[in-house]
Formats: sequence, C-alpha cells, structure tokens
Amino acid sequence: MAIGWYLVVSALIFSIGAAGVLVRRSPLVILLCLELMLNAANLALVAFSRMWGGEDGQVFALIVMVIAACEVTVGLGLIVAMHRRQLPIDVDDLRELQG
Amino acid sequence: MTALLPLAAAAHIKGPHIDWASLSPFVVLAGGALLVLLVGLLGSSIARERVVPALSFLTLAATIGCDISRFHHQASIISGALRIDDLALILDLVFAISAVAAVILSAREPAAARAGHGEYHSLLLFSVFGMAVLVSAQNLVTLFIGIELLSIPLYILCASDSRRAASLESGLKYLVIGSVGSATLVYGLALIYGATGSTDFSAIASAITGNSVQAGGLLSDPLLLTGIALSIVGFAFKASIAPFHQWTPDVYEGAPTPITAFMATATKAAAIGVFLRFFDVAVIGTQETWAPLLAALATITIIVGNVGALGQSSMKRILAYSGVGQAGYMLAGVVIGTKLGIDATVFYIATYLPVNIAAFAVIVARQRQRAGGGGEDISALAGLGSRQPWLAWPMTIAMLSLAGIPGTVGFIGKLYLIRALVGGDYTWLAVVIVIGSMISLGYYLRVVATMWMSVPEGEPAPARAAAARPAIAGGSPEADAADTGGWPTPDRAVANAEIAVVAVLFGAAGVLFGIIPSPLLRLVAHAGRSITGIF
Amino acid sequence: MSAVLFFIAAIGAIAGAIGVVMLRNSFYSVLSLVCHLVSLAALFLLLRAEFVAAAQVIVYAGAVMVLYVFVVAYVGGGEEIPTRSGLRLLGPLLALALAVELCVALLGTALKGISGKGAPYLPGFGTPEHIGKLFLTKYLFPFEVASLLLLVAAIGAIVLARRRRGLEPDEELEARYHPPLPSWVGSMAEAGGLTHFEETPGRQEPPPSPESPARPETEPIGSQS
Amino acid sequence: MTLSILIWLPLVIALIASALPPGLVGRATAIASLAPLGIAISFLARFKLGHSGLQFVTDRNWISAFGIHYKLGLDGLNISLVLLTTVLFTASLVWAASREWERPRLFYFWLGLAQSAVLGAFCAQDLFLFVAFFDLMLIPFYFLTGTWGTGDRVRATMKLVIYTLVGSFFMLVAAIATAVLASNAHGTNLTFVLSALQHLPLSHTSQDWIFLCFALAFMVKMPLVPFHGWLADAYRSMPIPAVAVFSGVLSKVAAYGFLRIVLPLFPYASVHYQTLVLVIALVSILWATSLAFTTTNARLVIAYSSVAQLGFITLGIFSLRPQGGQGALLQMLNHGLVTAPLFFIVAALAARCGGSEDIREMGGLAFRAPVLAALFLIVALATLAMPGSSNFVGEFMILLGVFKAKLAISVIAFLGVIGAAVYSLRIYIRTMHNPLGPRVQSREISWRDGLAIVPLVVVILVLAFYPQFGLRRSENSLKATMAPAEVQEGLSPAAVALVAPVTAEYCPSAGPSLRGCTP
Amino acid sequence: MTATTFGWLVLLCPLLGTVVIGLGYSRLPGRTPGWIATAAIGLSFACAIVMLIALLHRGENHRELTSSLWNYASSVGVDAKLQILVDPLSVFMVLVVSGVSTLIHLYSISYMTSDRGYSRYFAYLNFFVFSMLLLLLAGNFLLLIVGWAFVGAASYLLISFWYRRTTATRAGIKAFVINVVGDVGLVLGTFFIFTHTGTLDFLHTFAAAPHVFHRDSTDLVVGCLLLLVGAFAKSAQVPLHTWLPDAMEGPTPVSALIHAATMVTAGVYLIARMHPLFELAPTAADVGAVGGCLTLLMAGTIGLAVTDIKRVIAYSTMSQIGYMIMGVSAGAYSGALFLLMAHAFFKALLFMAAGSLIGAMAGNQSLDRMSGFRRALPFTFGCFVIGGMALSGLPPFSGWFSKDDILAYLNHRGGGFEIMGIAGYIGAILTAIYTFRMIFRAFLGDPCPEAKELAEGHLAHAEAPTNPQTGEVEDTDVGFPGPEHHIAEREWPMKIAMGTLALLATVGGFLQIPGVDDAIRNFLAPTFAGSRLAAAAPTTGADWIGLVIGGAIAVVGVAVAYRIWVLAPGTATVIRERFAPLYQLFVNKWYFDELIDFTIVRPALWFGQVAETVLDRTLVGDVITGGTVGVVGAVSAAVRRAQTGFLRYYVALMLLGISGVVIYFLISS
Repeated sequence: MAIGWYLVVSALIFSIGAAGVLVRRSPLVILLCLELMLNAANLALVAFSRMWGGEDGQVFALIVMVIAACEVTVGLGLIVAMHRRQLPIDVDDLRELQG
Repeated sequence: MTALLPLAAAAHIKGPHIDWASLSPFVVLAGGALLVLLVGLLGSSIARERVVPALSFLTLAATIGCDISRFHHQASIISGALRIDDLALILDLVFAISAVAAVILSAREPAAARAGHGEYHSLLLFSVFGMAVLVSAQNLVTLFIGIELLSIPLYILCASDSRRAASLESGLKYLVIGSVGSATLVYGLALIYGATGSTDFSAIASAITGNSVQAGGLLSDPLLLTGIALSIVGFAFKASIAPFHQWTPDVYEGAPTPITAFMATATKAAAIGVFLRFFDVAVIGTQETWAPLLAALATITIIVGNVGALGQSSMKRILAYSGVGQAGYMLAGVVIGTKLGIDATVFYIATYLPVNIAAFAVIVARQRQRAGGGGEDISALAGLGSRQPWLAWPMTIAMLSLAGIPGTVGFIGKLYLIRALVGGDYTWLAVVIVIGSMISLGYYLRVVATMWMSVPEGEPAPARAAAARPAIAGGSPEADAADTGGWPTPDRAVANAEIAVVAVLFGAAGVLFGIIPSPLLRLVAHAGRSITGIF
Repeated sequence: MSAVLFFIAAIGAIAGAIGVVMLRNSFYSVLSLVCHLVSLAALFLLLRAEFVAAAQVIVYAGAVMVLYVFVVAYVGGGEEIPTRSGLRLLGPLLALALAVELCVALLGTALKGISGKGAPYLPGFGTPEHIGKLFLTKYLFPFEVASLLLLVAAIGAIVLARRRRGLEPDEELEARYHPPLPSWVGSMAEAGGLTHFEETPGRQEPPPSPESPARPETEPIGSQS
Repeated sequence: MTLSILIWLPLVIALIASALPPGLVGRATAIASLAPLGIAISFLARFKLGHSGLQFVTDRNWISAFGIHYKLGLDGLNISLVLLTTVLFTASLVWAASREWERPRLFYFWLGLAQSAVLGAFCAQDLFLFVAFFDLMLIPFYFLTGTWGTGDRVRATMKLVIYTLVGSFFMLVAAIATAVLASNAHGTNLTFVLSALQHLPLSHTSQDWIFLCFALAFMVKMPLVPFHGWLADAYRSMPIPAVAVFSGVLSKVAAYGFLRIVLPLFPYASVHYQTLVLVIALVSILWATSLAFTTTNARLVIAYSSVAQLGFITLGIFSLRPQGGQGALLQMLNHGLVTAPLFFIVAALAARCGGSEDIREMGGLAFRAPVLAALFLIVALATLAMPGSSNFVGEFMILLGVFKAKLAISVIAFLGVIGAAVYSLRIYIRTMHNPLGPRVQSREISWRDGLAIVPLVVVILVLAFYPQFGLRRSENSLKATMAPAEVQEGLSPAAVALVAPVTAEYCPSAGPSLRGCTP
Repeated sequence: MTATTFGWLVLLCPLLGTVVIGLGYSRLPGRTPGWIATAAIGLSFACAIVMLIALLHRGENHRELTSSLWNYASSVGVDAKLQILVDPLSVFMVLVVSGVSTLIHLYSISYMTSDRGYSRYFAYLNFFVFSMLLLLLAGNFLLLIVGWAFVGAASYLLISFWYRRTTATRAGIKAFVINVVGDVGLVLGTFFIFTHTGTLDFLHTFAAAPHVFHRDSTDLVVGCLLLLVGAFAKSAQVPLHTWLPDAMEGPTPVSALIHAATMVTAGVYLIARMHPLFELAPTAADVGAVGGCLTLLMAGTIGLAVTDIKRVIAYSTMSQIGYMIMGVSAGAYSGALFLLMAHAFFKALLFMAAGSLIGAMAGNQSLDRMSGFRRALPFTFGCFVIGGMALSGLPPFSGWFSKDDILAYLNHRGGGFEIMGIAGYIGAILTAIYTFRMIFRAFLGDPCPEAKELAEGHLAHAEAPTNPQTGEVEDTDVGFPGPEHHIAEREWPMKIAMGTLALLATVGGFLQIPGVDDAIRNFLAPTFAGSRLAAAAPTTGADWIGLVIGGAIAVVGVAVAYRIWVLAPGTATVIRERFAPLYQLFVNKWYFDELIDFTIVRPALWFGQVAETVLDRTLVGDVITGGTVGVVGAVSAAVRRAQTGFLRYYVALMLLGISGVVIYFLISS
C-alpha cells in the first residue's frame, strides 16, 4: 500500500481523537482521546520513517510513546486526586476558574 | 545517564562524544533535582523544609554559574542534539533566575508541604531542565522531549496544592489542553519530518532551502507547511498565544502562586525561545509564509490579552492576561526574523522576567497575609502604598514597567522591539504593540491606583470581621491577621521578609536596568549572533 | 495481501478510535482503545516497524491500559450523560474540517514518496538492533531525558494520587462542615415541604473559612509523618 | 556646574528631604528648591547671546547599542523654559509648603521627580531622551492627582494618563522610526541625537506619518481640540500645586517639542500639514474660548483658557515664520507665568467661599481683599493678553507670523483674542465683583499664599516692561530651527544658508511598510 | 534736558502716582491719595508745558523728536522699542489731556471724599492718565496699542468702579470688550501696514508708506479701515458706540475725564497721527468721515430722547466726536483738534456740573425728576450754562470757533463733503436743542424736593444708597458709592476745577480766530507739513462765513428748545406722540444694543453652550472617549465571556485556531 494511505488513516485517527476531546465529558475518556491523537502521530511517524527508509521516525515514535505514557500517568493521578477530593469527574463541572 | 555509557561501549557501539563542560548546566540540574528528591525523602523536617530549598537554591546557583562560564563557547553537543550557545545560555539564565525566585517564594508555600518539599522542588528543577533542553534542542526529538519535560512537571505542580479544588482543576485543564497542544505539535513535527526526511534542524533547513534532493520544491509544499502550521500551534499554546491562550488565566489562577510566577516568566521565555530556535533556524526558509501568520497571531494576542485583562478582579488573572499580551509583543520580535529581532525578543524576555517576578512576589505576600483568602484579589492591594511601601513599590514598578513607562526596564524593552520592528519593515506591528500598550494602561494603572489611591474596604470595621470568623479559626497568627483586614501584625511582616526581599530586588532590577540598560543590552547582543544564517 | 491486511488493520484502528469516542461507558472506551492499539500495531508491522509494533502491544496495550482499567474501576466511570451543548455538533464538524485539511496536506504534497510504497527495504530496518543503536548514538540525549521524564511521571503520580495521613485534613473538615444529609433529603416529605431543611447547610459551597486554620497545621503534622 | 546637576537636583532634594520628619519636608523642599532656581539663573547669566548653537552641552553615551546619548544642552529655545520651570516649581512648592499634606514625603518626592523630568525634557538633545522624559513626567502627576486630588480623582487621573500616554506611545514609535529610517536611508549608524538626525532628512512619506504621530502626542499633551477629553476632569481633580505646574510647564513641553523636534526634523511634513495644524489650533482657540465663557467652574475657565493659549502658541509655531515662532516661545513663558498664579488664586477664592469652585457661588470677594483683587486683576489682564503685558507681545508676534502665512486664519484667530477678554473679565467680575455670594467670606490673601503668588506677579510686571527678555536669547536658535521648514516652503533665501549642510536631495522611500499584511 | 526727557517725565509722574497710591492704599490718610494724584498729574502738566517750551525753541522743521529707553520687542524683523515721539501733535494732546486731567483730579478730591474706594479711585485715575499719555506719546505702533488698551482697561476699571453694582460691572465688561474689538482692529491694521513697511516705528512707516503703497492700494485701505475700527471703538462711533452710554455707570468725574475729555478723543488723535496713511488711502478716510457724520446725527437724535442727564451728555459727546472724526478724516486736522481741545473743556465742565447736580439729587440722574435747581445751585447753573453754550456753538464760546471751523473746511473742500457739512449743521441744531433741553428741564421751572431742600441749606441724602439705574438698594455695609454726595457749592476744589474749565470753555476759542491768530494751526503745522489736505484750508473769509452760519444755527436751536421746554412745556409730549415710532427709535438708541445682542452676544453664548454640551460632552466625551472605551470594553467583555471555564470550549477554540492556521498555510502553499 502507498504510504499515503497510512497517512490518511493517521489523519482520520487524529481527527477522531480531536473530536473525542470535544464531545466527551469524562476526563478519563478525554485522556484516551489524547492517546488517539498521539497514536495518529506515531502512525504518521512510522509511515514517514518507512517512506524515507530511515529509522529516525521510529525512534521518534518510541519517544512519543514514552511521553504518552507519562501524560497518562499524570492524568490518571490527577483524576484519582480529584476523586479523592470528591470532585466531579466531569470536565464540564470544573468551572471554578473562569472569566 | 552516565551509568549507561559503559554498556554502550560494551556493545561496540561508539557513543557520541560528550562535551562535559558544555553539558555541565544540564548535569548540575539533573543531579540537583535527583539529590533534592532524595533529600526530600529524609525523615527530618529540617531536611525537608530547610535543606531541600537550600539545595534547590544551590543547584540553581550552580547552574547559573555553569551557564555564565559557558558564555561565548558555542558548542553542538551529543551528536547535535543540543546546541549550547549564547542564546540558549541567556535563556537558561532566565529560567534559573525565575526558578530561584520560585524557590524563595515557595518557602512557606502550603503546596510545597502538600506535595512534599523534595518532590515539589525536584519537579521544579526538572521543569527548568526541560526548558533548557527545549531552547537548546537541535532536532525534533529533543525538542519534543524538552517541551514535555517542561510541561509535565508543571502539570503536577499546578495541581500540587491538592487541598484546593481550583488547583486540581487548573492541573487538569493544563494537562488536557497541554496534551492536545503536544499532540498537535508532534503531529506537526511528524509532517515536517515527513516532508524533509530528517529530524535535525540544520538538515531540515537545508532541505527547505533546496540544497537537498528536492531542490526548491519544498518551500510551498503543503505537507511541510501544514507541519509548520501544527508546530506553530503547539508552540503558541505554550507561549499563550491567542487563540490558544485560554488555559492561561484559569491555570495561572488555580496554580500555587510561586508556580504561576515561574510559569509566567520561565515557560513563556522557553516557548518564545523555541520559537526563535525553530523558526529562525529550522524553517527560516519559509519565513515569507509564516511571518505574516505569526504577525497576525501576535496582533490578535496583543489585543485579546490586553483587552481581556481589563475587567478582571484577581491579580493572578490580570497578570495572566497581561502575560498573554506580553507574549504577543515577544512574538512580534520573532516575526522579524533578523538578528535584531532575536536580540529584541530575548531582551524583552529578560526585561519581562524581573518585573513579573516582583509582581507575583507581592501577590504571594498578600496571600500569606490574608490567610482568609482573597489575597490575590486586586482589592487586597488597596492601601498597600501607605501600609507596606516595600511591597507597593515593587508592584508599582512592575506595573509601570509592563506598561512600558520610561525609567523602567519595560520601556527599554519596548524600545528595542519597536526598533527591530521598524528596522525589519514591520512598522505596523510596532503600532499594534503600541495600541496594545495603551489598552494595557487601563489595568496596570488600575492596580497602581488601587495600591496608592484607595483605602482598604474592611478598614473601619474590624469588629465585623471578627464576628464572622468561624470558631475553629482561633489561635493562629494567620487568623489574627485576617481579623485586622489582612494587614500584617509585626511578626507576620517579618515572616514575609524573604518575599519582600525578592519583590524589592526584582523591582529594583526593573528600575536599574531601565536607567542603565547597556549591560543587559550587551549581553543579549550575543544571542542573535549565535544563530547563523540570518541577518 | 498487504493491501487486505492494511484495510483490515486500518478499519480496526479507525473503528477502535470511533469506539473510544462514541461509547458511553468509559470501560468500553478503554477496551475499544485496546482494539485500536492492536490494529495500529498491525499497521506498524506492515510498515516494517517491528520494534515499535512490539512496544506498542507490550507497553501500551499491555501496561498502560491496565493502569486505565484500574483507574476506571477505582473512580467508577459509569454511563456518561451526553453533552447538551453545541459542541455535540460542532466537535465532529471541527474534526471533519481538520481531517479534510490534513488529507489535503498529506495528499497534496509534491513528494513522490507519498504515493510510493516507501524506500527500498534494507535488511534490519526497524529491528531492535537498529533502533537501539540510534538510541545510543544519535538519540542518546533524548533517550536519557526520556528516563528523567518517566521519573517525573512517577513522582507526579505519587504526588497527586497518594494519600498522606494527616496531610489531608480536608476530608475530616469536609465531614465537619458537611454533616451527612438528613434522611429525608430527597424524599417525598421534602418535596411536600414538610420539613424545615433551611438549618442544614447546603452541599453546594463549602465555606471558605475552613481553609484558613488548615494551613498552620501542616507544620506540626509534617513532623509526625 | 553642568546641566545634569540642574536636572537631577530636584529629585535629589526630594529624596534627601524624605529623611526629615514629615512636618519639615515641605518647608525644606520649598527652601531647597531655590537651589535649582539659582542654578537656572546662573545658566541664564552665563548664556552667550548671538549663539544659535547649543551651550553647556553634556554629551554621554547612554545606550550605545542604539546610538542613544544622554545629551543635554541649552540654547535660545529652552533657556527661558528651563527658567520658567524652576520658577513655577519653586512657587508651587512654596504654596504647598504652607499646607498640610497626607504622606508628605511621597507628595514632595513626586513633585521633585516631576520637576526633574520636566527639566530633562526641556534640556534633552537626544530624541529618545526627550521621549523618555516626556513620558516620565506624566507619572508623578498620575500619583499626585490620584492620591492627593479631589473629587473623582482616580477616574480623572486614569483618563489623564491614558489619554496622554496614547499620544506618547505613538510618539515613541515615531521617534524610533525616525532614527531607524534615517540611518537606513543614509547608511549611517543608528543615532538618536537631534543634531545628527537633522542632517539625515527622511523621505516625504516617512515624514508624513511620523509627523502625525508626534503631532498627536503633542496635541494631546497641550491639549488641543479634539484631544482634550482628559482636560476637564484632570484639572478639576489635581491638587493645586500640581495643576499649577502641569498647566504652566507640562503643556509647554509639547509646544516646545514641535519647535525642537518636529520643525527641524520633518520640515516637509510641517509644511505639508501646516494648514491642518493651523486649523486644529484655530478650532481649539475658538472652542476653548467658548467653553471658557460658559463653564461655571473657576478652574475650568483657566483650563480652557490654557487650551486657547496653547492654540495660539501652536498657531505661532506653525505659521512657520520666525515672528510666529518667537511669539510662541515668548507666549510659552508668559502663559506659564500667568496660569500658575491663576490656579493659586482660584484656590484662595475657593477657600473664601466654602470650598466651592463654582463661580456662581462667588462674588464680591474684592471687598476686604484688595491685594488679592489687585493680584488677580493683574494676572487676569495678562491672561487676556492685554497690550502692555508681555503676553500681548507674544500674541502680537504669533498673529503677525500667522498673518504672514495664512491671513484668513489670523483674522479668525482674533476672535479668540476678543473671547479671551470676555472670559477673563467674566471670571474676574463674577468672583471679585458683583454682589456678595451666599457663602462668601471676604478675607485678605494670607502671606503664605502671597509668598507664592506675589513673586510671580512681580515677574509678570517686569516682563511687561521688558518682554525683550524672552526674545533676545532665542532669536538665533529659533531662526535655525525654523529654517528647514522655511526652505521647504521656498520662502527665505537667507534660511537656505542656515540649513546648507542638510542635503535636500531625494532619499528612498521608507514608509511604514505593509509587508506581512498579505499572504 | 531736552523735550523728550520731559516727555518721559510726563509719563513717569502719573505712573509713580499710581504706584505710590496703590502700594500705600491702606496707610494714606484722608484725602491724601487725592492730593498725591492731583499733584502727580499737575507735575505732569508742568512737564508738558516745559516740553512745549523746549519744542518751541527748536526750528519748525526740527520739531519731531524721538527717544527710546530700551528694546521692547525687537526680534526677527519686529522693531518695537520703548520709544516716544514728541512732536507738536503729541505735545498739543498731552497738554490738553494733562491739563484737563489735573482739574478733574482736583474736582474728584472733593467729589469722591466719602467713597470707600478713595485710594483705589485715584490709583485708577492716575493710571488712566498715564495710559492716555502713553498713547499720545507712543513712538511706534506697538506702544500705541499698549496705551490704547491701557486706557481701555483703565476705563473698564473706572466704569465698574462701584463693582457691587451688576449694572456697573456689566457696563464695564461691555466697554472693555468693545474696546478690545477696537484693539484687534488696530493690531490687524498694524499687521497690514507692517507687512509692507517692515517697521513699527511711526516716522519710518510714514516715510516708507509712499514708496511701498500705491494710492488706495487694497492692503493699505484695509489696514486703514481696521485702524478706523480701533478709532471708532475708542471714540464710540457707530456701530461700536454702545458702550459709551452704559459707561456712565462710573463716577461722574470719570465720565468727565475719560468719556468726555480724553479717552474718547483717542480715535481722533489716531486718525490725525496716521494722516499720512489715510491720505494715501482716501477711500478709508472717506469711510471714516461718513462714519463720523452718521454718528453725529444719530447721537444727536438719541440725545433728544433720553432722560438720564449723564447719558444725554454722553450722546452729546458721541455726536461731538463725530464732528471731530468727520473733520479729521476729511482733512480738517487743525479744526478737529481744536474742537477736541474745546470739547475737552466744555464737556468736562458739563459733566462736572452734572455731577454736582447729581450730588444734589442724592445720586438720582433722571431729568424727569430734576427741575428748578437754578437758585439752589447757582454756581453749578452758571457753569452748566457756559458749558451748554459752548457745546451748542453759540458765539463766542470755544465750541463755536472750533466746530464751525470743521464745517467750513468741509464745505470748502467740496466733492461731496458739502453734504457732510450740511449734516453737520443739522447736527448743530440738534445739539443746541438737546443741550438746552437739559438746562431748561434741570434748572428752570419749579424746584423739585431736592432743590427745595438744598435751598433750605442742607443736602439731600438718600436713606439707603440705591443703584440709579435699577433702583436696587445697595449693601450699606460695603456700600459703593458712599452715602454722601458732594456739590460744587460746598467744596472749593470742585469750584476751582469748574471755574477754571468754565473760563477755558469761554475763552478757549480765541486761540484760533480765523485770520487773527490761528495759533493751533500754526503750532500743528510741522506735523501736518506734508499733508495735501491740510494745505487746502479754506480762506479766512470762507471761515468767517461758516462761523456766522454756524452761530446762527445754534441760536435757532436754542430758540427751539426754549419754545418747547420753557414757553410751552407741553410741546415735548405732543411731539413725542406725533412722532411715536421715531421717538421709540431714538429712546431705544436705534436698537443698537438689541442688534448687537441678537447678532453677536447670543450666537456666541449659544455656540459656547453648544460647544460644551453637544461638542464637548457628546462628541469628545461620549463619542471619541466613550466610543473608544466602549469598543474596548465590548471586546473585553467578549474575551471574558469566551473564557467560560468549560475546558471543552477551550479545546474547541484551539481546534478552530488549528484549522485556521492550517488553512492559511494550505492557501499559501
């Protein structure tokens, strides 16, 4: 398959992830959607890596994976902390800060 | 990381040459952060509450020392992952100084105790490390990991005052929006990699300018340009450029104030620094395309930031919006894409640092004094001029400097920016800056007016405050302070001495460099020189 | 063959992604993501990125997702009520616009590689050896920094999620300020106005004052731990 | 004795005085303010006549990266204004010293800073230095008005500062653009020194927009209609010592800026926009005059009269004739000298009718206060530019210049002269004469007030006999400053000789580029 | 000591007097200020005489002397020095002014005795004399304007001397503003001339004028017309005359001095001084003559109708100055100046007499209430009759010689000027009628209560001082004027002053009897040496014919007045009813006040109000300031409203931004 196809898939996943961030209210799912976006980037990186025949893209993808893991960890930690504080696990209810 | 090196040798892979001298700031920072983390685990409260800040302070001081010692030694280290040049070093100084201020301001910060002093300070140091990586980065991977190492500790630090819901809320907001930004950035970087086939800035630059296979074809390639577009968004988010700024006020307000101070100065500097690196090195070839967009973004940012600050009542929000506006000014310096533009931007960052720190220090002081809350409210500043001039003066200087009044360093910063803009044929952007400054007077002067020209509201009725006090609030000096309308009893004033010292020192720097700017100017003049290939 | 595999994997990845977004229950979303990740790993394999694919499956679909599941279980992410706001409509529209733009960018490029099947395959491409070499030479610094990043994430998780005894008086305070609601709250009796519930403090807003005494307590308590 | 000492001495005095006990600060500052006055007089005495160039020059690199110099100097244009500044500040301090102020140290500190900044603005011979001082001098007034003012002071002071800084910020851009474009066009190093810039003429398009920026700043500061929106509130709210120097000196800095900067540096634009500026000045005169004879607030009458006077001064400058310029310079001096005592007198009047500044509540004050009435009369007559006063000579020369340049404008401007008579006498009669007002208690002027007012009146009287004082030093400098514009207008062959070094050749356009506006 | 030294001394004396009295206002006891002031003016007069002698010692061609003290304003082409010009014209004027002023000061010493502002009065009065002398001696345009405005200011101060009276202050401001209009005319006229001659110095200007101006060149005509504006404003000529009647609010000696004898004649002096210019611009001169002619007729008619005794005299002054302006514009320089001198004598006398009368009436000035003072005030009556006869031009009083000199010149000159001559004769009839109307109504007939009281030996004093115009009772605590009034019969200084003036009014005419001495013409000859018009004087015979006609007309006028007010006292009412519209026109002063109010004052006030409300508040305040603030505020509100706190909105906006940025780049690719 042409590299372009992979890229189209990656673009679609990226967009779906973005849409997910917009429509979902649970921070947990939003984190999942962020994973989607990062994965889309990974797919693009790997596809480009294949295209150019160099492994830089793959290395980049691995690093992105690490970062995704870190973000998830911190994000989940936050959610747990919020749950501890008996705060609603719903981004629409987090409106103390506004204006 | 040194432990890994023998392993590499064992596998007969020749590791890259490492210039330890140039790497020293990084080593010091990382080592210091780890040490602080470990010391923080000790049982003794003295170790945690006294030694940890002291160690952090020492680490930062050592970093500053290393930075200074590396001036004029340009080096590209670790297989071209980092470039230690004057631009990077000056920005490193900014980060370190900002972090020093944050460490001092955190001395009695409840968030630090809550998160654990060791964790809190090591996160701060890791963030500084990330910033240093970011502005030195010479390839996309380093850049991305730098930006993440900068951000993730900050997400945590924002949420570290977990007692307050607002702190958690700000942490989550920052995290989500930051991650969207990161994802966008990394997608953009992927596209740039796809278009150029390389992750190195220099290779990217030469691919764009056509020294490579695709001679001349890349300049208007949609793939590359979209990559640049997405990266712009990623950076813009970090620098709080409108319309990617919306997290800023909320996060600044929710985060512990010392962290806000750090974010407001260091993060912004780092983001603008990476703008300089990325746009003036890697993709300088497409300047014709991105410059107008950045100019437009700068315009929007200046307007939105300054206008947004007008009706606010929380000082932290005012400074957040003001920071948005100031980011617009700095971005204007990036747009020019000349050596002068870089100098001006770096200088502006350097001028922005002391006064902003001074302002935040005053807010911290007021928050401490008003234990009952509302210390960050603008009304908490009422009457400060007559009650605590040593706090009122730094705040006044900060506001005037941010507004660009002569005699302060902000004025010289504006001068430099406008000079660069006019010289770079962007006079209209200079006019936009000026219009933004005019709008900004509306709130900067309001703050000053509150301090010097109004009487605190609770002034005549201390009895009412006492009656409203909940029964459990007795017995602590804070509560007593709250009784007297938040004005300090003598010992409270002394307790805030270190904050006042920070405020006064940074405020004084704001005036000193406003009157004698030449040393600072000479310093930043090296920044532009370190980026070759532009004029 | 590869085309068939590609379509299967691609459809799987996209379907998984859509599932993450569309499924109401967070638990199902997580599972859907796992499906997506596995499909993605297949795509990686098709792109001859063996090591990445392996890491994807092991690290991501394995470790990270387990974490997710634990947290979902802890927090109890039940059914999510769909948003009432205009974003329900605007979100997909924006995403669609983004997708179109990205596709235009990806397909509109003059790069010949895009329409090709990639560079000629060299033996060892994408193997752990090659990747490892890169990590120890060219990407040594990011590699080292990544370790710091993981450390930071670990600290973060601890800082945020740990419960320090005594350090969080909030819950006790919470309890003091928000005594359990009387049994009749929410009952028909309340609806009928038979009780005087004005005396009970509402749950809506914790008064700001409990924060003030909380602060000095940190110091003595800190020394006990 | 260098100019630096003169400039910074007031600030130093204020700082030293703040170490004294609060009760003494005022008197100490007032007495010490005689020192700058004395220094200014010594400069006047040592001033060499017949020189058109700068004297007593201090020139030091300030910000070498931008070619910004700390360059000070006196010539005919500013010597009398420097003297005026010291005189008025001393008078204001003397006036202030006899009163109690809250937080006196801060009060006198701001006044000291204000004086230093104003003196700096007058002495600055570097464009950027001028801009810096020009903006800086506003800040003390922001605090003075906001902290010690009356009425809705915070609103008023915000309005004042924002209005004036709007102009100043545009001027900042314009000033930087001047230097940058000049150095770009001529391939020289960046410099902000005025004398150097004068030899680096800008292209016509650049001059056009830069001129407008400068003009905006100066017109807001003066103010001229329609940029006077801040005036009424600010003048009503300012404490008397502040308003006296504000209207007496600060507005002159703007007019001085036209002479010092705009005419020599942007001769083409000055000629190009001459009619526009003249019309604005004319409208200001008429507008302010009509406001002055309808408003009932005594301070506002003076405020609007200032607007009208500054309209005249602008007319004189933009007649682009030496007579007009000389008249304008003389009038700056005169107006400063009359407006400050007027404000002191208004304060005295208000003190005699229960604090009200409304002239409807005044009347008949002259009865037991003949000295006050006489002082007021002299000042009022000087304000309306009664022939025989130095003000008249100024106005005469201004109108003569305008007459030569634009006859019609001069003729219409005379309406302002008549109007001045109406409003000056109106306020005099409504306060001093007419039946006794309801709450009026006629009292003679106190010797403390007299200490501030009488010397100024004496100076007014002396100048009435010898207006040449304000003219003789400035003639050569003024001719030199007007010469480029005159050459531009093709007027005077003599002026060509004065600007001989300036190459009037075409230089490449460097207007505000629109680069980056279109994708 | 040359003539110019004494010229400076002439100026110095009154100035010193002002300063001394002004500074010592609270320390000088009793009448001392009055005596100091009188002495100052007397000294000045003495110096003027010495100056005259010194000048006469010089040859006829060397009688134009200048002297300057220092540069007043000389820079960039303006060459104004503090300079006086001593020549026969100025010396003549100085003599008249200082002489009459001395007498009026003397009169004032008594008249103002009980006034609270005694010192102030004399300070003002001395200042006025100083200003007037400065005007006369000024050697260049700038100083002339200075003197010109100073007299205006002094006039203002003295008109509103009783400053608690709103009528007085209003009259003062009116006088001042109209005088400023005149000043403006003078300044503008100076500009027109200066731009061509390049000098402000009189002698240089006159020398240069024939070279730089063509005859009747536009700029010169405009310049001279503007000078005429100045002259008309100062001399109360139509249409700038409305201030003069109102100026009668001032104390009576002030009216005598300023509004009769000296200041108002400044316009005449100005035209005489500028005669080289006016002769080059005959159009302007003709306009001046016509203006004077109109004024003399109009003022005469109003004088017939008004009943305030001071105003009648004021209108008569306007009318007489009309003669002078007409004469001096037409070229009858010596005649006009002769009339000026004579007028100073008799009009000052009339005012003084009127002052005495008003004193007897306890401040009341209405002719309607006066009658039969002949016996109660014999001295005043005598003086008033002498002054009246001189004014009416009855032979052999000074008015006869002088006025008819002008008319004879006009008739002789021809070319349309005869019409003015005839108008002058009509005016002469009117003059005689209204003058004797006053005399007959005030002094003849049955004595009024005040006259009776005076006849019984004591002076009537009002219980509470009232404003004679409005009848308002004035604040006695601060009462201006004082409660007392003084009459000539009881005060010797007043008597001396009036007596001297009566004598001068009687014999002053003999200074210039045509064909006999011609003293004034000969003395002034050097000044008008170059004048074409002065040379064209009528022959002695023609002069005498004119004198005879004039005398006859005056007699007729007196007879008419006698017929109307003495023989058949009801006639006046009959005439008034028969010519009611005309009477209304006259008594309302030809509606000039209303006209000016309607065309100038109201629009100006209206504009002021519009400027304040519509333009300033609405346009500048609301639209410009408010608009900007509003726009910024609206944007600010929008930005803050966008900051909803909803995380997902932020992300949405971010995505929108991303889309926008990407689209931009896609478009530019």
